[in-house]
Amino acid sequence: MNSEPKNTDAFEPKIVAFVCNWCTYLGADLAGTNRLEYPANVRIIRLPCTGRVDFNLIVKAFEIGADAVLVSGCHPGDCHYTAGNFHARRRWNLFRELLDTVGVDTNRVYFSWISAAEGAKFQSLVTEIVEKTREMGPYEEYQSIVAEA
Amino acid sequence: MSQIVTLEQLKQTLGAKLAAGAKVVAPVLDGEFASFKEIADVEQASFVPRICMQNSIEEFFFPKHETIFTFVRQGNDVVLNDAPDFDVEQIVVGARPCDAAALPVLDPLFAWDYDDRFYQRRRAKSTVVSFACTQSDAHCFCTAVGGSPENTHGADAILFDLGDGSFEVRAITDKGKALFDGKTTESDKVGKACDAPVVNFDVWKIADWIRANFDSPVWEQVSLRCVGCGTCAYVCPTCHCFDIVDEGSYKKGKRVKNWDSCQDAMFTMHASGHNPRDTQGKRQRQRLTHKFVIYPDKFKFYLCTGCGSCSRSCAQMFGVRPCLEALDKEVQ
Amino acid sequence: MAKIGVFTCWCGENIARNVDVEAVSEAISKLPGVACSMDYKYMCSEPGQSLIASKIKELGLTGVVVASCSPHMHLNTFRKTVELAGVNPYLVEMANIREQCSWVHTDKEVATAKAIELIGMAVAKVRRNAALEPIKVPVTKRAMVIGAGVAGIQAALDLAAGGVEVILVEREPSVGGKMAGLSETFPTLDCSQCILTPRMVEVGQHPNIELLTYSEVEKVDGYVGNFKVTVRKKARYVDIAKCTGCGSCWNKCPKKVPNAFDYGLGNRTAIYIPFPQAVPARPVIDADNCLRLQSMKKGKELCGICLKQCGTDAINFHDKDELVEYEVGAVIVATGYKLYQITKEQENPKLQGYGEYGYGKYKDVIDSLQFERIISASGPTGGEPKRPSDGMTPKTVVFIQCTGSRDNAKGITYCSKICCMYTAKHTMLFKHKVHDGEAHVFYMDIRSGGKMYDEFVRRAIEQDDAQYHRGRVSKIEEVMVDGVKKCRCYGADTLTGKPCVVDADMVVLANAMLPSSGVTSLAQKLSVGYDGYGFLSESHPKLRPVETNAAGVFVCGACQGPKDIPETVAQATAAAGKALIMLSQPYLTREPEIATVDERLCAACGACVKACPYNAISIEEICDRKGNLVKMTSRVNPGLCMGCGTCVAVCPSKSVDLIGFTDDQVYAQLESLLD
Amino acid sequence: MENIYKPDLMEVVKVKQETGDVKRVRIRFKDPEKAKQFSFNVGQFGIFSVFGVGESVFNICCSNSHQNEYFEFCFRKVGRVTERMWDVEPGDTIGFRGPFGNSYPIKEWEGKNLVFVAGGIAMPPIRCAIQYCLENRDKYGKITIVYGARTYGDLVCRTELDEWAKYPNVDVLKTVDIAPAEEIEWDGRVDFVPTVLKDSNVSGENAIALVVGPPIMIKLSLPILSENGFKDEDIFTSLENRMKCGLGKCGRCNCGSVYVCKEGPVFTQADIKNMPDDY
Amino acid sequence: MENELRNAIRELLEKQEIDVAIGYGRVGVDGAVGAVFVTSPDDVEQIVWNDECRQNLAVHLTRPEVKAFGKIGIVVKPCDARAVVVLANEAQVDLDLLTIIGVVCSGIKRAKPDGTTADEYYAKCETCVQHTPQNVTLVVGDVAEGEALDAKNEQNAATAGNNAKLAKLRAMTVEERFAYWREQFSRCVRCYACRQSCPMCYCNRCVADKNRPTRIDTSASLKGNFAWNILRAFHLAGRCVGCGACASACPAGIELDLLNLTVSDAAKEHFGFVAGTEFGVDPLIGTYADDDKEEFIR
Repeated sequence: MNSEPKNTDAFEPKIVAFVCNWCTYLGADLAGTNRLEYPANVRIIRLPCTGRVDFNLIVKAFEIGADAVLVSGCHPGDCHYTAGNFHARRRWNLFRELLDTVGVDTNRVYFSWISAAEGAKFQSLVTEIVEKTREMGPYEEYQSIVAEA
Repeated sequence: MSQIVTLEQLKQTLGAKLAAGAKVVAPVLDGEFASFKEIADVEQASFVPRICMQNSIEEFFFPKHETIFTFVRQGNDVVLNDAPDFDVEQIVVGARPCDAAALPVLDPLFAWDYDDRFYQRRRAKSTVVSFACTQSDAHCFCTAVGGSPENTHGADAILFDLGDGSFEVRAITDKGKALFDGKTTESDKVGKACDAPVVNFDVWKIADWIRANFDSPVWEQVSLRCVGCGTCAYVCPTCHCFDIVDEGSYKKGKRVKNWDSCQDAMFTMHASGHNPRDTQGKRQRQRLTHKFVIYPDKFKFYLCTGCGSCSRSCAQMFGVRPCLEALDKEVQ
Repeated sequence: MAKIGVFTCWCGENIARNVDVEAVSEAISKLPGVACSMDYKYMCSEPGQSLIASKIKELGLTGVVVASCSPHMHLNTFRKTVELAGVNPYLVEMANIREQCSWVHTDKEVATAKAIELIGMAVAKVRRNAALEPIKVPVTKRAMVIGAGVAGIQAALDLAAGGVEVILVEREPSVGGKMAGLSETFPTLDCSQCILTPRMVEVGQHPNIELLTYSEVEKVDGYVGNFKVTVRKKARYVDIAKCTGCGSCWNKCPKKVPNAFDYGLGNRTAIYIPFPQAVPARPVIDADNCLRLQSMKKGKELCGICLKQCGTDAINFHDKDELVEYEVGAVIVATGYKLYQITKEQENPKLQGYGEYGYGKYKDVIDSLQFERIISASGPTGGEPKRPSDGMTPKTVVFIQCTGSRDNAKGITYCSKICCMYTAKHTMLFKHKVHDGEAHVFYMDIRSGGKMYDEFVRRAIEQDDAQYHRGRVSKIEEVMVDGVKKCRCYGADTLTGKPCVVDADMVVLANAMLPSSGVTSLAQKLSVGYDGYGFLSESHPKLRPVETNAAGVFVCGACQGPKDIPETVAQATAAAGKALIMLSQPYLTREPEIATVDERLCAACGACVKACPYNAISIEEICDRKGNLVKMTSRVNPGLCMGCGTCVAVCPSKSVDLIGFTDDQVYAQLESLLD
Repeated sequence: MENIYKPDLMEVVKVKQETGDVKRVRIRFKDPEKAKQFSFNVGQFGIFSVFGVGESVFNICCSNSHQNEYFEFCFRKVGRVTERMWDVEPGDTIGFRGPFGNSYPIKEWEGKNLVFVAGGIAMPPIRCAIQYCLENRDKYGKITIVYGARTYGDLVCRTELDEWAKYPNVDVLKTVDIAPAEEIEWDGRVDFVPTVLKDSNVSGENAIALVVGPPIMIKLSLPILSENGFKDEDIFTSLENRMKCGLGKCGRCNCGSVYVCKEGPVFTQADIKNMPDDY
Repeated sequence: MENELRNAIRELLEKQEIDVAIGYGRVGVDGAVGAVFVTSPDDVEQIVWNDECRQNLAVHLTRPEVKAFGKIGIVVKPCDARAVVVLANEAQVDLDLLTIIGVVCSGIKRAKPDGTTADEYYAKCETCVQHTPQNVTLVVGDVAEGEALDAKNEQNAATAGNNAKLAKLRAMTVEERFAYWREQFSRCVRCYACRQSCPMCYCNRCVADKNRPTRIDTSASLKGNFAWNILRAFHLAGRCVGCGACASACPAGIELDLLNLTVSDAAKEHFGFVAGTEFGVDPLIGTYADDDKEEFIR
């Protein structure tokens, strides 16, 4: 393990985003079409729907070294599959409580509704997440349990 | 004439070892739970003979999980790196006699045709100091499997609590002698262990019954209340079944050896879905057979030291002793 | 391990400007399992696609990654490319290095590094991809149309003309819907019934159409191409096969009740046809009001006049509801609308009603559909404009637009779209009949987009002298003026900035349009989405306007949103066309990226069954060869599953996975991000 | 001290898809020194691994005549490891530990008639013995091979069967449970293996039988062999208990007091009768 | 009360309304109380009822060995009764084959590490406000006494037992909480005793035993232990009835009941959902409401 304090200037957060295919993924595409620049720290995993995103994926994201996780889908009522995002929302309520209880900082887990038209929202949210995560620094706590043999 | 070490001297001895870079394992008290842990400071330890421990000393010889090697994939090539050898001195102090007795039981297994260097390195590097028992409880049955409260089997030295802040030291091996060399004073006090626990079943006869009754419905009946939690196997000083799995990603990772339990339904599940041991009765039968038939057949030892940890920690109030007692009724 | 080809696109300068494509290609070539890593100016171009195809053939690639634009742009293109080259189309993954990389990151070093990771993720995923075949579902060449207003009639006739059998379900005793009750239609002022009646007759007679009036959808099972719809045929108490529609029964029936077709303005008998042109022109007994049927409940047999009158023995007081199952391949929903009832008590808690207008309290405050009946030649007044309270011909009529519509505070947020037009029509029809009458219109905006629409409104104002006041009416009070009852409307004219009080003989409210009642429960049966007001949701507002997210279910008319007759008819034809396209296929192909249950391990707890938005999962038995039950399991119906994956997330034992987006694939993507 | 759990690195030389879900892989040691020292006996097994995925136990399915150059194993795609093993291509690196276990006493069989009975995916454990005996054809008497699978597509070593039949005094009796489609040329039987075995009338006189396959096939074949005069000591099989270490340590493969990984996998019917039914 | 229970079971067995009664008996070392399976009316004297009846016997209901008995009578405490309701709602037990014998419970004394009984109730019992079993076939014991205990506990439920521990946990900083659980989970040996003793863990194959992909590292390393324990807590969301069987089975003494309580608490707070209170209730996860909380969603 790296025991020296890391140079926070050089710290580039690793952000994993689980997004739905129909809204947020297209929102991110729109940000591109409109050339809305944002930090390059997000790695998007395209899934059909936020309804697909279970807790184990979030845990796995932290295990592979994510400093923050974003889950984003269609606004309520706009789900391509009618209700996937409502199911997701219910679970997120519980994820958050559980993560908070075990001491996973909920400031490292973001949920959002970003529609296919909200390229600008995608841009600003990603920018904000990266900045905030940069401020918080690398998620050394979780990495320490991953590293421990 | 006996050799005496005071608690302070014991601590100093261990402290010096710690300072010299040795690993020291000793009983640590956390609330009402006592367990063997590696300590960083002698003051963390509790040098009181206890029979109820949350774990056994086994995990300091055969850890609950251990890396065998790591790998890195480079194009079509794979590079393997051996896990580093265990190469520090290890002092395990405060073992119950039934903990220490497990080591000579396990030795032949880990040396059977193939030497398991992970176990053997730790074994070679370790000195085991046990405490003679000062009490026994209803779970204890060391006497049934050839043990006793002052059994020295597997120990390099045994300490008898004299009740006055000092222990009588009986060194068993050279390692034990070396550890206490010059640390003891002579005295006429002689330590005494508690009385041997009473058992009224005969393991020999039960083993014969097991040999002859593989298909008996009794197995299902006696283990009906067992939910297969496997706690018994994890607290057992002799249980040693393990699994080998790969962890990590496609690019790099490691192969590890993990404790496993025959009480887990997955233990013998074939990839095809066929499972020769598909009920709890069959799994308990395997556990008992392994301990009292298979192992003695192969290695001349019972795979059980009668420590009673299994039944003490069983939430369903089962374990080896209750099971043996139930089988004893069948023998009668 | 596997032979994966990676093809990185420059997209001209689009990608190459900010991503060092050659460096990316070089870095990717070192990944385990990558058999070739190429780059090209335009991968989607003909030479680009040929490059992929030639590498597939040359190296026997087992998977392909195209790093270029969004998969929404070109995934299908590249699937076809590899398929033509002999690789299963589902063994392609795309890495989006344009929209989500080169276009949003200008630091070339950073963007290049990100592109490498994105492609690495795609390589990791494609290694876990499976070859998939599209799912083929057989199709029942029969359609059901629910609702027989103008939309349903149009759709049914179009389908029937296309050679498809149609089951047309209508819950009222007659087809015709709202349009059958209208007077004249804008902007041509031609008679509504004159247009519709021939179509109604055609529906009743068409050999391909089975007409089920006085019937409702009870249950929907099955899935696209293979629906099983159970219809409740309500007890009519009249055998329509025997009945000749002679009318002697309803002419002699002693029990009179308000006629719903006239919105309570006229009466009908307990055995009745809703209106003279009804199709089928066969009566129905209103069990709640029939003296005989009511007395039978108490064990007596009163009245029975109709029974005696009937010469064909068609009356059957022992008739019962009947449930009939129909197998259909497609369903068109055309359930239409109702008017927002603005009284204070509202079902929807968000709505507060407009008690201040006295609707329901003052008899001469009526809604627009009631006015249609009053002004209709076949209406309760025979087309003479008479006000409900005392039958007086109103001289001054106030029309209030946007009653309930466009009111964020306490009403409905949307514009009901047709009120501006029909109010203009109303003023004209009124003035044409009462030449010295005054028509006052209170409006917020006039929305008259459409062919000849604005001209129509201008005609009302300029030629027929309708007086338009831009402003709202805050309150209506019934007052006596010179011994005559008046509805005093306290309005404002925001253009002059003055209050505007009109003593009206009658007030007509242009109430907002709402989807007809019961539509949400129907939508639930069909698994169709709907908005907060109950309007059914189309699949895509622009590109899939008549499809819904429930495959095989189409929508048309006002059940999808407020619209006028021309739009309704156009949409109905569109829905019929879409259904015809679907039904003309020998079988349907569906995306194979759907959920799948590991039936060996499923514990059949039912969580997925509850969660599935498409009712695509059911609990089934697994039996051995001898038919003994081995275990229960969930099973996904591939004809219904749309592949959202909600079941995967709710499955407690992870016994469900989503093909194409399996946990294995997602984990591989994530693990590729490990340094 | 050697790390007994650490595999040797092997290079995949050849991969042949045998059926829809069975592949045969030929591998060789990456380290030429190890290749030189390597030897095994027919009937032994190895533990093969895909790094990052895990280990799996398969029989070495070829004779040992090329043991210093290469050897082969067969697997069916059923689990985590085999699914990833399915993707291996020539040139890839996999892991191997072994050889482990006992072997067929094939030298003792010299001069005797041999009957090989196999079903489905159990062909590979027998293939090594068949290959060996055919390579040393003159040392053995009549050889009868009874092999069946559920369908034509499930027959492992399909083309080899015909090659084997060309050897002198070799009968290959192949069968499938379900009749193949008409366009497939099928010159074998449509029947279950025990029926074909019964019809073959093989004699237990100076003969050895080697029976491997699904439990039901074995169960029905044994009485036929007994009736035909095979003694329990002359009927061999290869057990497939779940194993992890292959070294007699991990405690998984016990069948009564027998550690299948060290004392097996080859047992005679006489051995099996003395073992509890725990496999 | 013990006699009342024995008589009830004897009658059920005699009338052949049940083929087996799963109850408590002195089966362990030194008469420790564990499950007994009584199939004959002559053996009902084996059945006991006292404050050492710790196990949640509902765990046995989904075991094939036990299902094979046929018609089952099961003795349940009020918290265990809720577990049976959840099992029924998840279609894991056939209520037609089940006679649920509820006993009024006045609290259960916890076991010490050596298996003997401590002179102290379980923390869950200190906050328990349901001493009378609900949704059972028959109730044995004094309901009035149970209700009196409910009323007594209601007054201090918020500040006693596990709730007090939970409050303490919540008062910590997020880093402290992480450190807290890190220490707890470091003890986990991955024996899965928590799973095996949990009535809700009836999956045919546990996620931890599935390996395509390996969602939870099998090693008893911190990484695997974290994943295992929190994924299991989430697995029980809306399903855990708080019986505490996991915590009592854990050989490492991990406060699993506390962990599960946080999720049940959230379910109650956000969705008004309490597991196992009613037959025929849809699962918490797998359903939703239009107005589920979302102020944390951006």
